[in-house]
Amino acid sequence: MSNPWIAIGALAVVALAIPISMMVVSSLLRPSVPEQGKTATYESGEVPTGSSQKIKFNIQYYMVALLFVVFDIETVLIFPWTVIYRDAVSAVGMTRALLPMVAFIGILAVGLGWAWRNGAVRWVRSSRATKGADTYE
Amino acid sequence: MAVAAEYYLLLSAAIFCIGLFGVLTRRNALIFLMSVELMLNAANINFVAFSLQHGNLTGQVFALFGMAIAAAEVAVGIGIILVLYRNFSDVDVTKATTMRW
Amino acid sequence: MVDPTWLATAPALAFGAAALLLLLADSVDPDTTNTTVLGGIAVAGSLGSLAAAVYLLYGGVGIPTGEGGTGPAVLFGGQLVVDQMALFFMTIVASVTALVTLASMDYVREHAYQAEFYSLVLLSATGMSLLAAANSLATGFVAFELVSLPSYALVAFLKKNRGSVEAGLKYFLIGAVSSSVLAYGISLVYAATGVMRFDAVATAIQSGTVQTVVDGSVQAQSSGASVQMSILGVGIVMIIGGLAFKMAAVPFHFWAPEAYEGAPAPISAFLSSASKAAGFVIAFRAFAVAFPIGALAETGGAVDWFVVFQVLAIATMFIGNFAAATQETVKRMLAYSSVGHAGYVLIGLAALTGTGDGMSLSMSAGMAHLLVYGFMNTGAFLFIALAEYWGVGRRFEDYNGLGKQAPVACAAMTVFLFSLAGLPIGGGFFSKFYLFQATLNVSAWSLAAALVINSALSLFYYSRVVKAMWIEEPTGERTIDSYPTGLYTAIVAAAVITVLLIPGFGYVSEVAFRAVELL
Amino acid sequence: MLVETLLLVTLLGAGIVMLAPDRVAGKLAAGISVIPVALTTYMYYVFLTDYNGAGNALLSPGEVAFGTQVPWLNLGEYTVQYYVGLDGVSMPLLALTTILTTLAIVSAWTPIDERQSQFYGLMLLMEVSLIGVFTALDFFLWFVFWEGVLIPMYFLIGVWGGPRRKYAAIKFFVYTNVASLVMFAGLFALVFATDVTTLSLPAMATAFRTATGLPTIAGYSLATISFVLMFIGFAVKVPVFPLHTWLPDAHVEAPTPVSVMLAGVLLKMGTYALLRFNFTMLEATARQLAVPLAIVGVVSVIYGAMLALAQRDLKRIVAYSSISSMGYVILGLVAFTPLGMGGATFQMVAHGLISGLMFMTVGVIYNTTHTRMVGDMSGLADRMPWTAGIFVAAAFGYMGLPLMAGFAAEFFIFQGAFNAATLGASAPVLTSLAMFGIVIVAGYLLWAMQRTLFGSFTLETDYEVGRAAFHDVAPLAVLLLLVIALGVAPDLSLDMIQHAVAPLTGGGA
Amino acid sequence: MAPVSAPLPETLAELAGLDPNSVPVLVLMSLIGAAFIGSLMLTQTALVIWAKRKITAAFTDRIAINRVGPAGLLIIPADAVRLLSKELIVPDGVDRPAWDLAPLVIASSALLGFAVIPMGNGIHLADPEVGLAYVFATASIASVGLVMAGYASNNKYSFLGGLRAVAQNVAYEIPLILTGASVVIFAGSLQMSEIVAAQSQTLVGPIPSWYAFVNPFAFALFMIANLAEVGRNPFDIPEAPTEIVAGYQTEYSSVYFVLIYLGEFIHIFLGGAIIATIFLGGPAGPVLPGIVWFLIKIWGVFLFTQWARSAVPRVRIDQLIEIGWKGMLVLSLANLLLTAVIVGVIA
Repeated sequence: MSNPWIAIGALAVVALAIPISMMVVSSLLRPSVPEQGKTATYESGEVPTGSSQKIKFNIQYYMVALLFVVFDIETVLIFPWTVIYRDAVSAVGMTRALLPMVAFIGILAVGLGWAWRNGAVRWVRSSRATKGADTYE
Repeated sequence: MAVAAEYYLLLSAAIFCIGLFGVLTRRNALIFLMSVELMLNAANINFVAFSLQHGNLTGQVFALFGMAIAAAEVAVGIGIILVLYRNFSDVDVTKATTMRW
Repeated sequence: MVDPTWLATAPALAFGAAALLLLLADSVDPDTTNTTVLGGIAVAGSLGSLAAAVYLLYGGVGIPTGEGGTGPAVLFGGQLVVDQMALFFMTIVASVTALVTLASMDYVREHAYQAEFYSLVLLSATGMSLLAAANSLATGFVAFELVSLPSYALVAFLKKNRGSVEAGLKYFLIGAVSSSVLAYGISLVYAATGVMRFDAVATAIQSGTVQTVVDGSVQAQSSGASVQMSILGVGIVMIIGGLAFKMAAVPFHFWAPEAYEGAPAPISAFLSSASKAAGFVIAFRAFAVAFPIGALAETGGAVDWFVVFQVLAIATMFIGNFAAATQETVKRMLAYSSVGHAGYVLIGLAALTGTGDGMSLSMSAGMAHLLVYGFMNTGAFLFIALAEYWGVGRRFEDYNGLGKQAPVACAAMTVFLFSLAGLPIGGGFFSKFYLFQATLNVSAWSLAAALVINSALSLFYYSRVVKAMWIEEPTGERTIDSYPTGLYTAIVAAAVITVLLIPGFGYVSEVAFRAVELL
Repeated sequence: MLVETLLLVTLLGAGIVMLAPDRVAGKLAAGISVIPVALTTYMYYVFLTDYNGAGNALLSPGEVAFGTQVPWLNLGEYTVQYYVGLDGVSMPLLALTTILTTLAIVSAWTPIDERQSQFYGLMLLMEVSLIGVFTALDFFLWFVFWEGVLIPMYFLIGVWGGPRRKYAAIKFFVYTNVASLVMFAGLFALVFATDVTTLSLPAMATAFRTATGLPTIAGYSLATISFVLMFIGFAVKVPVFPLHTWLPDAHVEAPTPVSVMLAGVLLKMGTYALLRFNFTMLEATARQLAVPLAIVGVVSVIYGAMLALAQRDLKRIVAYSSISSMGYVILGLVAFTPLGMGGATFQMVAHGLISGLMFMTVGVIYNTTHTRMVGDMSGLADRMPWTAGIFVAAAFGYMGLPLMAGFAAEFFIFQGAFNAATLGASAPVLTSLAMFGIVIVAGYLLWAMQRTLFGSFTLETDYEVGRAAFHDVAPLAVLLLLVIALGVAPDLSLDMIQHAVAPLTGGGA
Repeated sequence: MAPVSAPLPETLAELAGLDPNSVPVLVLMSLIGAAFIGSLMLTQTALVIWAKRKITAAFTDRIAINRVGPAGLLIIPADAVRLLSKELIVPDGVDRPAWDLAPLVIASSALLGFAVIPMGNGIHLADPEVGLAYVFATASIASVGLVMAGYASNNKYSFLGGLRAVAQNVAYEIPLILTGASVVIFAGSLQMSEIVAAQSQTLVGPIPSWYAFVNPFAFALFMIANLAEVGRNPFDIPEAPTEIVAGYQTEYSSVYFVLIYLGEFIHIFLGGAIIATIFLGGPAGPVLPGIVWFLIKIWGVFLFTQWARSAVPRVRIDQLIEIGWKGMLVLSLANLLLTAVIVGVIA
């Protein structure tokens, strides 16, 4: 059969074309009334202070990101196995097809357990947040 | 509609050189890291391309490993860069000169 | 044949199991600092690995069944091969790891992240053991990274210590670059030959046609395409570059002094002994099996790489030793000297004759030197660890008169240093002579001269430490109140083995020789 | 098995002493070091009775006394053995070693007052290596011991030495190590050239002596080049002018017992190695180069004596004069006559005893007066008569008074060298020049003695000078007796020596 | 297995009587098919937005839009015109290229996924062998757009919103993919058509062997993870209106706002489509034509999300992370192994 990626590319073109055309249309329609103060970023009516692009944010976002990188890659390694698993079972028997993956996921689980116990996935809340949160819990 | 292997080779070489250039010129550790990833992925391009060329899966499997290793490398690298930032409050690789370089 | 076959990788498995066990222990009680348990697990794991390696080594794994052995254990369609050479290096790695973990028990006692420390060490050791058995560029690369990644973290382990972090960073940056260079080199070799298993690559080079591996057996590619020698050559050079990093050989040695100086001293010992050995084993195997110099020379086109290695060896020897002679701090001196030793071992690859006895001679000389070096250098660095534990300074003068306060440790250190210098009070003398002989065997006079000159030079800077320890008078007051058991045990053990390697060198050299012959 | 026992016992003793507490270390070491003495005496006796006719260990290895030979290890194509044994040359030197060590240890009780256990431990360790050097018949084994001597010596000088000890120790260490390297290079050039694969001394000897068609480099045969290299290597140990400069420093800085060992035994290692390697393995070359070698020997005789003249320090005097007496040994060796070579070997033993005696005496004097300068003292005789007496005796022994060992040795040497075929016409000249050296030393020693011992008592460094302790004088006495004994009955060792060197000198004593 | 039906471009080529193997023809036909699918999805989405307002109103017992046209249906074009003709306010200090690109990425990434979804009646643009992997990939591009928007618009609320969005997406991506993998174990292929075909038998009696019935546990997991992926209650913290105004889209107005809003709903729709395809047998169903069944299933999933949005309270970020990493991840790993064991036993 023909190469499916042609069609996919076509859809990509369309998927880009639609929003862009909308932008164009809107740029033709919309008025432009430049005015002082309109362009201030929204901070609940206060005068904006500082830039949001330089603020330091919670390190735990990094932790989660690192964890994700690791586990996402593991899924990359799992997928080929899932695809051939059925044939493998019929070819070499269940244990030989399954055990390696069990070991793999087992090691993964050890790592996850370690990260879990060492608080890599525990979201430490600031005291203020905790105070607020207690009322909900 | 197969592309000749030489073009893949050229592509990967180009990417590798870009990465190398970044490694040699950039002083920001994060950009350094990205450049290294670029180099690794250049290798992956070769693997996938030539596994298609040679018609065996070895290369693709290696590409998977390559990705996994690259990810692990990033994880370790980010960690090190974080402690670097804590100690030197900067991610400039040339700033850290407690010892002679 | 070991039954089941995968048991042949027991040395690696022991490491891995111990590492996972440590993680589990840490998961059970995350903020434990119970060094006895954690360190105990680590030491037990390493000793188990050592026992397994030695048992298999003398159980004749890898020796053909015709000669009373049980033949090499081949796993995963030839991706891993456990033979004499692999076991030889597994033995080195295991013994060094045992010493290091034992010594670390005192070094990290106050530390918060002990379990992580030990498991990282053990994981790295796992990688080394696997690397020793890797019979394919793919498994080689993966194991190589498994060695490197934990060691990056280990070097930067002292998070509060700027030196340690900086060392970690530099080690990581250079390591990352060189591993990507290695990966690219591998990709080029694959592009040229279509295979990654060493023997298959060799077949491709000899036959000059692209090969492929069909369930374990090498056969010519159906298309019958021919090997692009130019691509292959570039690939080989890049692989050399990537491996030179782990061997800490010029020109990829820059990280070594930094990393060794900044890292916690047991880790410096670990890296400079075991990690280096790991770097060499893959190089030995790859260049002995995958890129046979004879075939390369015939088919032409590709580099004949042992010239490259000769240049590397000489450059490494001289740069390492001369830099070491100019150092002011002991640790850094040792770091540079270990670069110099990498140069010595490179002779194993530089003094090759195509195949046969010449190859066995030079390579086994390198292997023997690595083993002896494993003990004496580890011991020396562990002594530095002891000094750091005592808060002794880093410069030579700070060691003045140490011999009065800690005679045993200093005696051991003296043994290490003189043995490193090649005086016949330690195995270092024989291994160096063995290398010397290997160079003369191919009448590579330049290598021989470099070896002799550098040995003579090294005696000078090694004896500076000895002089400081025994002869100089103590400057300022230094109080040594505690004598850490673990460190002492490790150091003394290393010293005893170093000395015993004089009478025992015969076994080492014979096993090594046999191992290379069987490749 | 006796040799192994000897080595093991001494090694064990060294370990024990190392661990022993400081105050008992001295006595303990002395006690332990008696065992080797007893063993060697027994071996000596057995040798005299059973093996006296045994030939040279290298040339007729069949008759080696107390031999053991087991394979040790294979370095590539080379097989290294554990191979020890004794012949007429090494037996007396072995005896000398053990005896001198014991006496030196005893004489160390007074001067050594810090880190005793380490000191005596190192002394015994050095004894192990020395025993090994004189018994080993395999090159690697020999080389291990040869280098093994340096390390204890380095520490002994460096730790317990005098004010400039660091300099002296380093100088000694560097000199001797570089020397070994040179020697190593020279020897292995030959080994690779003659592709001998078993590295035992006899095997090498046969290989080198029968080697033909050696490559020539720059017109010189490889044999000559290696000979020169090895000669240089050993000459540093001997020492021979101009490679002697480490010796005076080492002697002056080393504590007395150490300089006893240094002068008494370590210098003999050099001549022993010369005899074994250069003059046995490369006999032909040695014969060709006899005249220049003899000249070197004579020069160091005269030169040593001249330098001795210029000294004020008793120790330096002895040191330099020992340079000159080692010159005699060279002269005797190159003569290649039974008397010459035998005398030379005998001179090793004799000089070992006498110089040890001298150094000990000086040491005793120094311990009480805390000075060694000739000018600083006079008239010691009436304060310490025993010491003085022995000093006089020793000095006479040194200048070769009859009935003393020195006389016998030097007499044989001159007699052997005077009409040595190898030296040809120049033999008489050189010999008489060498004799002239004695006269200088003799005169100078007499003068020095007269200044220090006799006349009215004065002492610059005003210390209370009394009789030396018994355990200081006893070793002196023992040594003196030995010297006299050997002087009266030189055949005690000369006989076996003659038999041992006979194969070199064309048979027949 | 052969695909259930030839892909759309070839069918179109057949209809137009052109050679379906020449590349130019295929390109043309692909464009046509793509345009068709794109417009189909857009209309659906427009309806969905209308429906959303109605449903929410119903849940909160209000009467929603009912003035413009029958049942207020004409509000859709009205809104479109209204929003497109609004002034585009560019706040101070935005990171311009990123700020402009974000809406584009968000809107178009979601559309991309539909390329490989078989919608029955041959409405199936492409059928690559790695369909499932592809669709997961496209579905996760959106989070890039979200973080771009959050970072670029120089507003603390937006920034937090973007970070939360990423944290949430990455936390639930892995359970999502692993659960999908458990389906692959059954189907033994990543090709969408084969996954659909594998569900065509009947399980017991009238119940078809849809994976939702074969492995309801995986289905449940997938639904929950999907909720988080599309950012609907209880996982709508990225734009939690009561906490951080509107999250990453706070500073967007006019057409950009439209695009982001549209993108979200297309994403919801894509999620529904994935679920319908890999768990609900794709277009399979009695009587009605496949495309209708397919849309019905998607709407069903959509209704579920709307119900959740109105009925389930929002979780806090810490709860979100813990549910994701400690609950979902472990469960999905367990589910994977369990599925493997079962398949191994029956195979």
